[in-house]
Amino acid sequence: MVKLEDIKKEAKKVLEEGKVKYLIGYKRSTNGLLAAPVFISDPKEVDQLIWEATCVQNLSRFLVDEKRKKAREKDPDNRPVAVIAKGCDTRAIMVLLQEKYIEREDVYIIGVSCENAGVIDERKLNRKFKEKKPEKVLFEQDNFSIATKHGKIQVPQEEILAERCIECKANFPVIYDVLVGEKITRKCDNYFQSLETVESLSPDARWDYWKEQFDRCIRCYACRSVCPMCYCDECVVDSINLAVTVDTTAEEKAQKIRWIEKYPDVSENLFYHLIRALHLAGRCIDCGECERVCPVNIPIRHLNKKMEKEAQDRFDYEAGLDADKPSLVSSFRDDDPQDFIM
Amino acid sequence: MTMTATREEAFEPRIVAFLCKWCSSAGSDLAGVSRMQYPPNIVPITVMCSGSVSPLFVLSAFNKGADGVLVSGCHPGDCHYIKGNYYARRRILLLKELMEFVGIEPQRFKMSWVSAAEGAKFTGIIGEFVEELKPLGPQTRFKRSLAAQEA
Amino acid sequence: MEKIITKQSVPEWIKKLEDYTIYAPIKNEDSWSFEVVEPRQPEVIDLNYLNSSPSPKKVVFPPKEVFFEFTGSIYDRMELKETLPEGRPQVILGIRPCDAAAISRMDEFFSEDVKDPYYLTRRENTILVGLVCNTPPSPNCFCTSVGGSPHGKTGLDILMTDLGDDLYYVESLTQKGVQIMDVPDKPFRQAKSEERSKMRKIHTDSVKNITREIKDMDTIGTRLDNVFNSSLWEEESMGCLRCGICTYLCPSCHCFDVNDEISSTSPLEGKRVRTWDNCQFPDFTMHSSGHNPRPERASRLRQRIFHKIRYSQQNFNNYLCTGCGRCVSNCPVGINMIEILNKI
Amino acid sequence: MNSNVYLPEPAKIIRIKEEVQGQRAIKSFRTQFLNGNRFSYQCGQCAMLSVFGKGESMISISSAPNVEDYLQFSILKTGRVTTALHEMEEGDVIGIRGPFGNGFPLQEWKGRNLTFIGGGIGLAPLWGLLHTAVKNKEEYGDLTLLYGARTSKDLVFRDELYELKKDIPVHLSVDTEEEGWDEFVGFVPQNVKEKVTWPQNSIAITCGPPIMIKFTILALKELGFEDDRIYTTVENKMKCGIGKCGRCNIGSHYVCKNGPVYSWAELKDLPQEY
Repeated sequence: MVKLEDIKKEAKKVLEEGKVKYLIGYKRSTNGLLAAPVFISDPKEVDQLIWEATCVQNLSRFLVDEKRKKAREKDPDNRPVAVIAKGCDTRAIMVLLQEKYIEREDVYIIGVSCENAGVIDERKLNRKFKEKKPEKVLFEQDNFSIATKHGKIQVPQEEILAERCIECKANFPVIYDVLVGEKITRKCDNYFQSLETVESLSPDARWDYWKEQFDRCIRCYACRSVCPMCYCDECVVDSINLAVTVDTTAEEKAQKIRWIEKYPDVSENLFYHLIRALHLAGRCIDCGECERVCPVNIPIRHLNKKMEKEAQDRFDYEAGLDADKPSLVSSFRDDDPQDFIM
Repeated sequence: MTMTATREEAFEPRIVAFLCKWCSSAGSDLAGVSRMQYPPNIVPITVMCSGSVSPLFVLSAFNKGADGVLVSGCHPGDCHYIKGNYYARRRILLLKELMEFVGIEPQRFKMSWVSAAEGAKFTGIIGEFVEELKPLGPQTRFKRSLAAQEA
Repeated sequence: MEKIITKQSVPEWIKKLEDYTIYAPIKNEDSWSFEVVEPRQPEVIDLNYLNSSPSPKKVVFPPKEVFFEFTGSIYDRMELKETLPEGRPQVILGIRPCDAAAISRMDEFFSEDVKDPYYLTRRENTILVGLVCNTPPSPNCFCTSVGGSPHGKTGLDILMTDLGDDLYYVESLTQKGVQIMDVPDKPFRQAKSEERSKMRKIHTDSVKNITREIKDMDTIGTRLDNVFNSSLWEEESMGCLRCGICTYLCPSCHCFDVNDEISSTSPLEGKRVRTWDNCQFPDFTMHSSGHNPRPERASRLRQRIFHKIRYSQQNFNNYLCTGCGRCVSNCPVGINMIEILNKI
Repeated sequence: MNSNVYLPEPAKIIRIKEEVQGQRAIKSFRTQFLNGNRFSYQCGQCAMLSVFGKGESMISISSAPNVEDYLQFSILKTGRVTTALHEMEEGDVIGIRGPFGNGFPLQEWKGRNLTFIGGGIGLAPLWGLLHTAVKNKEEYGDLTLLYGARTSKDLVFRDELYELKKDIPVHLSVDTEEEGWDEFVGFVPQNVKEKVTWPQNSIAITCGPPIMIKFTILALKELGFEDDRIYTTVENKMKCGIGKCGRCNIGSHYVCKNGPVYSWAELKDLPQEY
C-alpha cells in the first residue's frame, strides 16, 4: 500500500540533503479534480504533495524543460532534479536515457507503484457521476473511493480506470532511486484490446471513423506539448525552425520545408497526427497524456498504441524497458517480416 | 471524359515512385532502354537509398494528391550502404500499418525490391499497380482540399 | 418581443429558418461543439448542454480564412481575386452569454480603426441566439467578475431562458432577432406575466449560482502593473507546456497568422490564408533573426493575462475575458488565471 | 489603396542595387505600382511587401515622401520572404500594402538641430527622413549624420553618403580597424560621445541593432539629451500591419500601428518586449 507519508518523507529527505535542485510532484489543483504538477525546492513545502488516482500527469515531461533551461543558463546548477514517477513515467525516463537525451545523473527518481490500480479517466468519471461533483479519488483495494459532497462512493476500478491503465504492462517503476509501494502487476489478457473495435472495421469504415476524429482537431498541439518524447527543438510541422541562432543563414531559414499548412483541415491534421505517431513508434510508452489533454477528445492514444502493437508483434520490441537497447527504427533483424514487399 | 466512358476507363492514376538510385532507378532505366512498355502513370523520384525515404515524403505525396506511392529499393543483402534497405523495411511496414489503420486503401501504398537487372520486374510492378488503382478512383482521403473555403 | 416556445417546437422553428445556416451545440460523446445543423435534422441540437468545448468564435472568426487567391507569375503579372465570405446569413443558436459577449469584444476590436472586412462580413450576417445559464455550465465560470452575467445580453439578438416545464422564454433584443422569430405558423405564443416573473427569478438566481470570483477587479489594472516584473510569472508558468489550449478554446482570443499556400508553381497559383495563432507558441513573436521578445513561458503567460485584462482595459476600457472558464478547466497542468489574479 | 486592407497592390521592381554583399547581404529595391497608383506616406512609415507564394514582410520605406517616381526599400536578407526578394530581378512583380505606422513628427522639429544616428541596415528607416530634412535645410538648425557598420563593406548607400557630405557633416565609423579607413573606428555610441556636442535645441534620431540603440540612448542621455528629444524606431514580428494579428505588441501598444517611431520618453515606460 502506497502511503502519501512515505512519498513526502522521501521528498523531504532528498530536498533537505540538498542532493537535488528541486522536486517535481503532484499537488491539488485549483482548476478541477485532477492533480497539478508542483515544483518544490523548499523541504518545508512537501506537505503540498498528494498521491491519488488523479495524479495523471507524466512528470518526466518536465525533465525536457529542465534540460532546455539548463542549456540556456551560463552557470547551471548541475544537481539532478527529483521526480515522482509512476510506472509509465519511469518508462518515459528510460526512453530519454536510451536516446541519451538526459543522463542518469540528471534525475533522481522517486518511483511510486500503482499497485494493481492506476489513474482515473476523468471523462469516464464525469459520465458516471454527472451532477455529483467528485472531490477526491483514492485507490482502495480493487475499488476507487470517491469523495463527494454526498459522502463517499465506492466504484469498481475498471469502471473509471483510464484505458491505458487497464492495458498497462508495468504499473510499477522500471527504474528508480527509491521505490514507494510494491511491484504488483495488474492482470491483463489483451494489452491491445482497445484497438480491436477500430481494427475490425473495413478500410472505408475506418476512414469514416478517423476522418471524423481528425476533423475535430484544432491543432493546439497540446498532444505534442505534453509528450515527454516530443522533445525536438525543430518539429516538422512548424513553419519556422525554433533552433535559429545568429549563425543560421537566411537560406537555411528560407529553405525550411513547410510540409503542412497551419490551418486545421482533415488532410493537414491527419498528416500531423500520423507523423507524430510514426516519430513515436518504439518510443511511446503509453502514458496516455496526449489523449487526456486533447480538448476535443480525439483518441490519439490509439495511433500510438497501434504502433506499439506492430512493434511488439512484428519486431518483438517494447519501448522503455531497456536503456541499452538500440531503438526500434535504428535497428533491424535479418528476418524482419517482408511479406508485404513485392 | 466522354459521357459513355466509365470512370475506370477514364481514370489514370498518378503514382509517385521513390526509386533507389543504385537499383530500382537503374531497373526502370533498363526497362526504358530495353523498350519494355509500362504505363506512363508514374512520377519517378530518385533517392539515394530506400532507407532515405522518410515517411514525410510518402505522406506528403498523398497530401499533394498522389493516387499511389511506391518505395522501391535493393534486395536484402544488396544495399549499397549495407543496411539502408533493412531500415526501410521496418519503417515502411510501420507506416503502411498506420496508414491502413486510419483507413487508406491498402492497395495505394507499396514497397518492392527491384535490382538494376530487373527491368521486367519493374515493368510488371507498375502495370499491376496501375491496374489495382484504377478501380479505386482518385485518392481523396489524404489529399489536401483545394476547394474554396467552407462557409 | 417576449414569447414562449416549447422545447419540442424548437426543431420546428429551426426548420423554418431555411435561408440561414444554423450553428448549434451538438453532443459528441463527452462534450459539445457548435456545428452546422442540417436543415432536416434539427433534432440533433442539444440545448440541454453545459457549454461547448471549443468556443463558437469559429463561426465569425474561422480557423482558416482565405484572404485572396493569386494567379500569374512573379516575372510578369499577378492577378488577385479577393475572396470575401459569401453573405449567407447564419444563426448561432444557444450561445452562452459569455461567448456572445466575447464576440461583441471582437466586434469592437475588428471594427476599431482599420476595419477587418472578413470578420465584419461574417459578423454582419450572424444572428446570436443566447441561452441563459440557469446554473453555471462549468465550475470555473466567473463571468460576473469581468462585467458579464449568466443572463447577459451583450452581443445577443435573442435571449432564451429555460423556464423548466419544457418551456423557453424567448426575448428578442434587436431587429435581427425579431426577424428570425417572425416565421410562418408561429411556433411561439405570447408570454404570460407569471412566466415573465419566473424568468426574472431565474435570472436573479443564476447570478447567485456563480461561485468563482476574481476579487477587487476595480484595482486590478494597477495591481497588474505592479507585478509586471515579478517572479510570480516564472513560478506560475513552471508547468506550462506551451500548448494552444487556453487561447484556441478562448471565445475572445483573436490573434492570427497569415501564410501563403501554393497549389501550382507554374503558373504560380495559390492563396493567402489567415489562420488562428497563439501567443503561447514560442514562434509567435520570434524574429527572423532568432531574437525573441518573449522567449520564456513566463513572459508568454504574462502576455496572455495582460492582454486579456490590462491592455484591453487600456485600449478598450473593457476586458478581453468574459469569464467562460475554458482556459481554467482545460489547462492540462492546472494553470488558473482566476487564482493568479487573486494572488496579486 | 484598396479598401480591403489585406489585399496588396501589385508593383514592379524597377531597380535593384546591391548595397552589401555576403552573408548579411542588403539590396535596395525601387518599385512602381503596376496600375500607376501613387501612395502618400510619411517619413518612418513602413509597408508590407508580398512575395506571392512566400508571404509578407514589413519593411520601412527608405525613399523620401517627395520622391514621386518610385518607392524604395532597403532590405537585409534574413528569412523566407527577404531571401526570395533578394533572388528577384528588375521587372519582377511583388505586392505592396500600406503605409503602416506613425512616422516621424518632422513638422514638430522645425527650427531644431537634428542628429541622425544609424547602425547597419538601421540607416534605411532614417534615409527618407534625412533626405527630406536636407531638402528643406533652411527650416531646421544643424543637420548631422553619424553612421556606422561592422566594416566599410557593410555600409549601405555608400556612394550617396559621400555625396551627402557636400550638404551636411557625415561621421562614419566601422567597428574594427581596417586598412585605408581614415574615419572613426569603434562602435556607433562611442562615435556619438565623440562627435555630438551640447544637445540644446537638438533632436537625436537613432535606429540600428537593439544593442546599438540601447547604448546610443545611454550615450545621448549622458550628453544631456532629454527623454523626449531622443527618437528611435522599434521592430517586432508582424503579420497584419494594422494592430490586429496581435504579435508586435509592446504592452498595450502595437508597433505596426502606434509605432514604429517612439520617443524615448514614451518607450522607456513600455515593457522591454522588442
